[in-house]
Amino acid sequence: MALGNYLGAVNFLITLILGTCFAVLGSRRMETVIKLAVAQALLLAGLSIVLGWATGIGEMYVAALLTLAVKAGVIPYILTKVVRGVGVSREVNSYVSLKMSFLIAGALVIVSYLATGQIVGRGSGLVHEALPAAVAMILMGLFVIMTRKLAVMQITGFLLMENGISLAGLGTTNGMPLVVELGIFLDILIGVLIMGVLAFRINRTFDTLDTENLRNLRG
Amino acid sequence: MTLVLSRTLLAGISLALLSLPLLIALLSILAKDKKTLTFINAVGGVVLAGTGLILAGWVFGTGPLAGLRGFIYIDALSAFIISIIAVVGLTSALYSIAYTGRELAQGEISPRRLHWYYFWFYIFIFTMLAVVMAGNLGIMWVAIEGTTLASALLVGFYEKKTSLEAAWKYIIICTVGIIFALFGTILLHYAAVSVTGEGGSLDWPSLVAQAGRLNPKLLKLAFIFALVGYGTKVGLAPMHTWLPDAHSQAPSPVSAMLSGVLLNCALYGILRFHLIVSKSLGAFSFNLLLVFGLISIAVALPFIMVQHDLKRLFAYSSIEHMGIIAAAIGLGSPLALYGAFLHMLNHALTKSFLFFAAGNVTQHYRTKKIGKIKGAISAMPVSGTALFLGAFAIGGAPPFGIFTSEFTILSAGFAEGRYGAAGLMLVLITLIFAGIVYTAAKVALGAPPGRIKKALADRWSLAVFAFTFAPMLVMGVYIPPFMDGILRQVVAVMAGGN
Amino acid sequence: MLKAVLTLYQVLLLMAAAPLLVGVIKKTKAFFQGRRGPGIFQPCYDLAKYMNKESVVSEHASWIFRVTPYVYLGSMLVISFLVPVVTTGGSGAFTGDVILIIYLLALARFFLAIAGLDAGSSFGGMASSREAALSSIAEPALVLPLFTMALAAGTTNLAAMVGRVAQEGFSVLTPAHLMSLGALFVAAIAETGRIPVDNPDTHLELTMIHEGMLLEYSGKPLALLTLGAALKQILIFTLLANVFFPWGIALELNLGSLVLGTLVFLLKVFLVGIIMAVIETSMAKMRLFKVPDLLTGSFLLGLLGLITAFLLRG
Amino acid sequence: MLFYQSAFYLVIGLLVLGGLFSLAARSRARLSVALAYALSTAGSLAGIIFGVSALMGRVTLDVNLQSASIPALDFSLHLDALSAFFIVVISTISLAVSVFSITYMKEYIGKYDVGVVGLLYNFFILAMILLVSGGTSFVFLFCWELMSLISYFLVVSDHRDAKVRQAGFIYIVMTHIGTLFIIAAFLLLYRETGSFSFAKAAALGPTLAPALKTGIFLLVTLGFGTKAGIIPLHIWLPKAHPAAPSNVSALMSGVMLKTAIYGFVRVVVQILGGGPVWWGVLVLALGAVSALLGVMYALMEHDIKRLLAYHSVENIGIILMGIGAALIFMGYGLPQVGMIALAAGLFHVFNHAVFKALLFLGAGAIHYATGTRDVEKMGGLLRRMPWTGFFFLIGSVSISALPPFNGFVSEWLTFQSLLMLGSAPGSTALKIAGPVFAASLALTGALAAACFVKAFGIQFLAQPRSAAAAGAEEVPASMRVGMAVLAVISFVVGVFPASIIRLLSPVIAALVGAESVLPALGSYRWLSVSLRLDGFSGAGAGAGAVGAATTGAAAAPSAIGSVGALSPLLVLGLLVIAIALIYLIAKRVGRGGTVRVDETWNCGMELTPQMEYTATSFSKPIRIIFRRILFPTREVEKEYLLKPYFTSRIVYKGAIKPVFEDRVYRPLTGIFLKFSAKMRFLQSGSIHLYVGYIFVTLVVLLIFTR
Repeated sequence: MALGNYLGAVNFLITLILGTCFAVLGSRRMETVIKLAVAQALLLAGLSIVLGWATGIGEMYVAALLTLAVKAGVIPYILTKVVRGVGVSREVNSYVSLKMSFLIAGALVIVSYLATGQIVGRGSGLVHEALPAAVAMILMGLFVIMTRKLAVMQITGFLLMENGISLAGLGTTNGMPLVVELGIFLDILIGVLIMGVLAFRINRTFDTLDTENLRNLRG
Repeated sequence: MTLVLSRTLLAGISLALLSLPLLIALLSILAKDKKTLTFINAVGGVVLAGTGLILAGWVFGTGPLAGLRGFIYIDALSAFIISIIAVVGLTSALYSIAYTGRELAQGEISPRRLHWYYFWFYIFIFTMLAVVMAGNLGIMWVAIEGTTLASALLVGFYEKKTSLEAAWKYIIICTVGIIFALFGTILLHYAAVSVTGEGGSLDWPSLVAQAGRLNPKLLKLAFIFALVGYGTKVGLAPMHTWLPDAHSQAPSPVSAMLSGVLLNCALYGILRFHLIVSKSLGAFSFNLLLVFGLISIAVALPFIMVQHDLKRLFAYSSIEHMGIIAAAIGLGSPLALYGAFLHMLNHALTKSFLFFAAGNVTQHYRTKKIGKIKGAISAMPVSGTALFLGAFAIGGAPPFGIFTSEFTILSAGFAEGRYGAAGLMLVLITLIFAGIVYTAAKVALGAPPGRIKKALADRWSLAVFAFTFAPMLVMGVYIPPFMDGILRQVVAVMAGGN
Repeated sequence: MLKAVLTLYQVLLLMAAAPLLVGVIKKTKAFFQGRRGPGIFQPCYDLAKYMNKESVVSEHASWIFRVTPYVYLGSMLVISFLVPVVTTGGSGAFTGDVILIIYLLALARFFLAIAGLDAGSSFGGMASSREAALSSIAEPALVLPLFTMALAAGTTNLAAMVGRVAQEGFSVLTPAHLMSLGALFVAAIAETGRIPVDNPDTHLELTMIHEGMLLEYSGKPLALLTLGAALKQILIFTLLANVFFPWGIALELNLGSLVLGTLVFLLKVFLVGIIMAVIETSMAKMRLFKVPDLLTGSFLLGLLGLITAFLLRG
Repeated sequence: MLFYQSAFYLVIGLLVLGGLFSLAARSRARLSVALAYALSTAGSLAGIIFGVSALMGRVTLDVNLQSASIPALDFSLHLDALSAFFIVVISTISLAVSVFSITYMKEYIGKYDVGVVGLLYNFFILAMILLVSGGTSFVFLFCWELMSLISYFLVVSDHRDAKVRQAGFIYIVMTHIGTLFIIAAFLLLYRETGSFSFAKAAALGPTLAPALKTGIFLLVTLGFGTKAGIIPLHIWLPKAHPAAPSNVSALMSGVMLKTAIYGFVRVVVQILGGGPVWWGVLVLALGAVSALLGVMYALMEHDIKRLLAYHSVENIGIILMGIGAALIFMGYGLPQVGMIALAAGLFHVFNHAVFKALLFLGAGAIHYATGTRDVEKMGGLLRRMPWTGFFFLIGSVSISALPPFNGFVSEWLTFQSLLMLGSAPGSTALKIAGPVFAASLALTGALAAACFVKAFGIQFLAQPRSAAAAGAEEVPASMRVGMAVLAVISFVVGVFPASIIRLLSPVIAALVGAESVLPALGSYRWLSVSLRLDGFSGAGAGAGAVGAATTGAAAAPSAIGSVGALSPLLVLGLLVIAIALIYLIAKRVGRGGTVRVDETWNCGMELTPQMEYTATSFSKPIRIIFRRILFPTREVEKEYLLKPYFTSRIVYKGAIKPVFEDRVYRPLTGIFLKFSAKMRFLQSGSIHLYVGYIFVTLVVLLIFTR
């Protein structure tokens, strides 16, 4: 339909979203990371609105609203509370240096494009960029979880992955059915809540949020 | 007319089944004292199990049920797992009374936290029921993720270092895994949308109807993501890493639920994908299931051979048994499928039995360290004996059910001419038996340490032991006709019917 | 009826010849050692002497000690009943099985060995122990040549085996036959307790085997055991002689051949005895743990006999 | 038919009741013991009646019990002649053992939970009876595993002893690994025949592809060999058998091992219908090695029950020699000669069951009286326990294969079978092997006799070596009756071997599928009951082939023309007459005959028990002679008052190296456990690594499935 007219804007938004991912990889301060997460959520919501406008599917606006409320509202709030409550503001350490992180992230993006580029090639009128970008985001999220030691950073990684999924959903099928979408948001909300609770308790018990210490259960 | 009526009634029952656990969870929070709580839990558990079994029985009798605009879909496969949830849920709930009672007495937990225990316990049951009753793969995903969330706090219930660590690993690893499953779901959705041309169809009946026409390449990808995603939750190696931690750190009734029920629910997720994918891809998903099943059994082996923690041992044994079930489904012949589901049932019963017994023993000895538990049979004639017998049962010795189902699976493997896979399975199972028996003998036999007093089992444990042990034993020698019929129906679902 | 009489005759002949054989051997040895030596009837006098003596029984011994002489001598008598001596047509011939005979010998040995332990003396124990060990390893060397002969005859029945060789004439004197004979001969030395395996004439505690087991016996029981041992010796010589050189044995039951059979039998047995005596004089007793080497050698000889028997037959 | 059915159900019913009543009455231990063993006695009696009458009436009994739509869980029973024969074996032994147990188990009241032991005991017998009755391989496996499991529980009855626990563990693991091979074999058969039924398998078995048949053969040889305890798969046996209470050891050694023989015969002889000649050679060689090494190890043991356990290894070897010879003849296409060898093997199954159970009961009685199993601490028991001693002597004589007891008869048949190899067609090497194997059997027999001279002599004769032995008293009546039953059977079968041969005749005919030659083998001719092998024309007669046995031709008891004949009754008669004559004559002749009881002569010193020859010193010559096989080790510790002449104390420790454990099992388990421990790095505790696993799995899958 009229999607073609908005493709420029869509691609631009997707690029920005990917950019926020790189920014997350690059930042060491938790506050910045949370701000970047909010930014990413805003961009995602924007993308929903643009796509909704372009395709005329009303549910997209609901999705945008939910994104705003949950990912740009409640979750950053929870994260901030955790970070303040626990009293960490800087990432302890990463297994991988900053330069290396960027290098790997770049490689992940390339791999994603190579791997999934042709799948959405069949011209179903959807966004070509979305799937590779989504996969790249998922992988970067995974990368964050794998390399960052701070428990809160792992929650952020999880958020990155989740945003990637949302992007994939938006890009391929204009989002999941609404009920499913609602459920997913509920899950993420509760998930982050519980992770937050656990993070609190971990900090209380271990006196740190460094997951390096969580290595007592072996064998 | 009667059919319509019964359909309506059935939909009502299924709604009741979904809302009951929520209600009990709520009541648990509201309950004033321990006595009321016990009462709510016991009565609620029985009613819940009864409702579940009635619903399942109805579905077995009249065929699959789709309702609530496609949000609920229950066929024989779902009904089968509903029955397992009902039975093990009930035994775990009843066992919890005894178990938490002692925890309370030993001062391990505060009375207030007991309410939360039951709250999350029933929410956990609710999410698992939702998994198998969902008629929409998206909803199913939501429900499976829900099971993680509901049980994460149960795993970390003790707020000790180790349990928090386990809970954290559990929630992170499972969530990460399950996000892949969501991606797989989206890909499947995409494939379906590409065919129907319109958005919004993850409903089971329509997916099955179109299964043959979906883009195979997408399906392949979707299945891989679903397998890795849900496979994490099933405990298929090498995504199983959370499992020994979580199972060993959770309170024993919860361990029983995790091992006996939750893993099956997650496997159910894979099976739904498998059913669709196998229609257009043929052997692809079968082979993957077989390979992952065998890897899981193999990975469990060394950890079972050299293990220091009693509950971790049983957790690894769960990995092994989920591997066996997955491999059996991967074998794919009706006989293998029959064996797989028989095994699912047997494993649920036996493993929960074991965790109950192990729960009593570890509680009494106040340690899970295998080296520190000795002479359990002498110290605890009932629980110790149960642990000992249960270990043999889980190892696959007759006259217990696991022997029969494993033998059936193996015979199916040989009948298909897959000597390599079946032979490997046979060898691994045998070696694992040695590992389990070694530990069981170490723990159960000998003279108990001096500090351990002799203890008799409480009546809740006794009841639960008897209730679980009887079918374990019966299924080893005799499959009642109704059970045979049920299993055949489930096999029919898996073999491509619906 | 005739068969029964014949069998009885054979048994009596063996019993009469047994002490004489011992006497002959001793006499021969004395001759070669340059002594006069006792007369060949000395063993008979000894037996008579024992019969007239009081017997002393250990306070620790049980009924085993008392029963053993009867079982020992009884077993030997049963074997005498089964073995073809002057004729192959005795009553016991039909069940005169090589394996049975070997195991009857074992029965006798079993009882003698436990009787050796009964009194609790360490001499008896030591002798039992050595007897058990040496006779065990002598067993394969003993049976293999016999089995070789049995295979050639197609039966383990002694009378039939003897009959076959007797009928075939001297053509059976093949290398296989002789090697088997050699093997059985060595085994017979061990079985009868002669030098170089055992020394029948000594009560020196370090060397005795058979005598050690008899050490606690006196009086009548000793007479029975001594007679039994003599009988055993002649039985084994009979086996050796009749299985490998049966010529002259009575195949038909008429007086002439029976008389001839008797004479030839005595000749053969005493000849074997004399050969034994010659060997005894010319050798020293071996160290106990050298004996197994000797017996292994004898077994290997028997094996060689077996192999050549098959190779020659094709 | 109704009779047979009801008899069979009676057996099952009585044993089930025995077990359940025993458990129900566990709080009243004496009642529990009485119920358990009285009912098992009754059940065993019914078992004997059923088995013998089924064999005599040539009845096969089918019970159809298929319960589910899966092919497993088919509990159908099919009792043919082979089953009936083994039921006779099992019931005979369990009858005697149960009678024995009625008082024997009272010793354990308070020590063990006798109610549970009674339950396990009855179900153990039940499992064995059902095992040999099974018509499908599933029933077989089910009962097989159950039997192993129950016997494991019985073995660890005394689980407070760490050694017992270890023995039990090795037992259950070895037997389970053995079962693995059996399962594989049965599943291969299942694939070919589409059914677990033995009958269907037997119909198809001989036509299977040779490679497959060989595979199945090797699998069952390994599997059943483990249970039977052939060397080198025997290591569990000398550990597990002594650990159990003696009545259970008697059952395990006497009967349970035989179920492995049953399975082997069922699969290899009946279902596969034999195979190439080398199968038989393999079995024969395994048997010979087990027999020889088994008896040598037995000689080195001073724990009476371990000693007996090693003798089980030996006797299983002898049984396998018979069966191996049978397989060779079947491979040559001479089933009727094979029958004789098979009869030898199965006959020895019965005989070994009888005398080994007898000996284990004897060991139990000694333990009951003295509280020890250490041979070195006994002595002089014959005066204190005359009956037990007498029965033990009979057992010793039987197991040493001495006439006129049962062990001799079956070994005689085995000898004959092996010698017949020498005239069979085929390679010269094999012909030579026949008599050589026979010679090795002779060596085995001689060593066994040596071993029992030691076992009987050191335990029962001379002076007691410990206070416990000095204070021993004869055991109660029921225990004596239990032993007496077996002793009598041992004697009667030894004198009337045809009785068992008659029972075996239909078994073997059904197995080999040819007309039975056995009635001619065991006949009631000419006063005596004799064993005859007729019409076997040896190589010397020129034909070079083993002719089919002609049943009618040998009317006269003539020696010529038969392979061999044995009349144990005649031998016994002669022996009795000879001994009577000697007694009478010796009494009359000579002036001597007065008996004076006095000290044993000991060079003028007082004789103390310490001076007696010990079991260790008794077996020393053999230990030295076979040092290249046994690897003896010795350790001498001396304490000196004044070096080097005056020692105050010498401790001598002699042992033999457990070669198979040291060289095979320990390294293997060591490597396995080390590997397992190494693998534990996978679960290192790092959540980052764990997430990495998921990532890698995903990537690998994506790459591999493109």
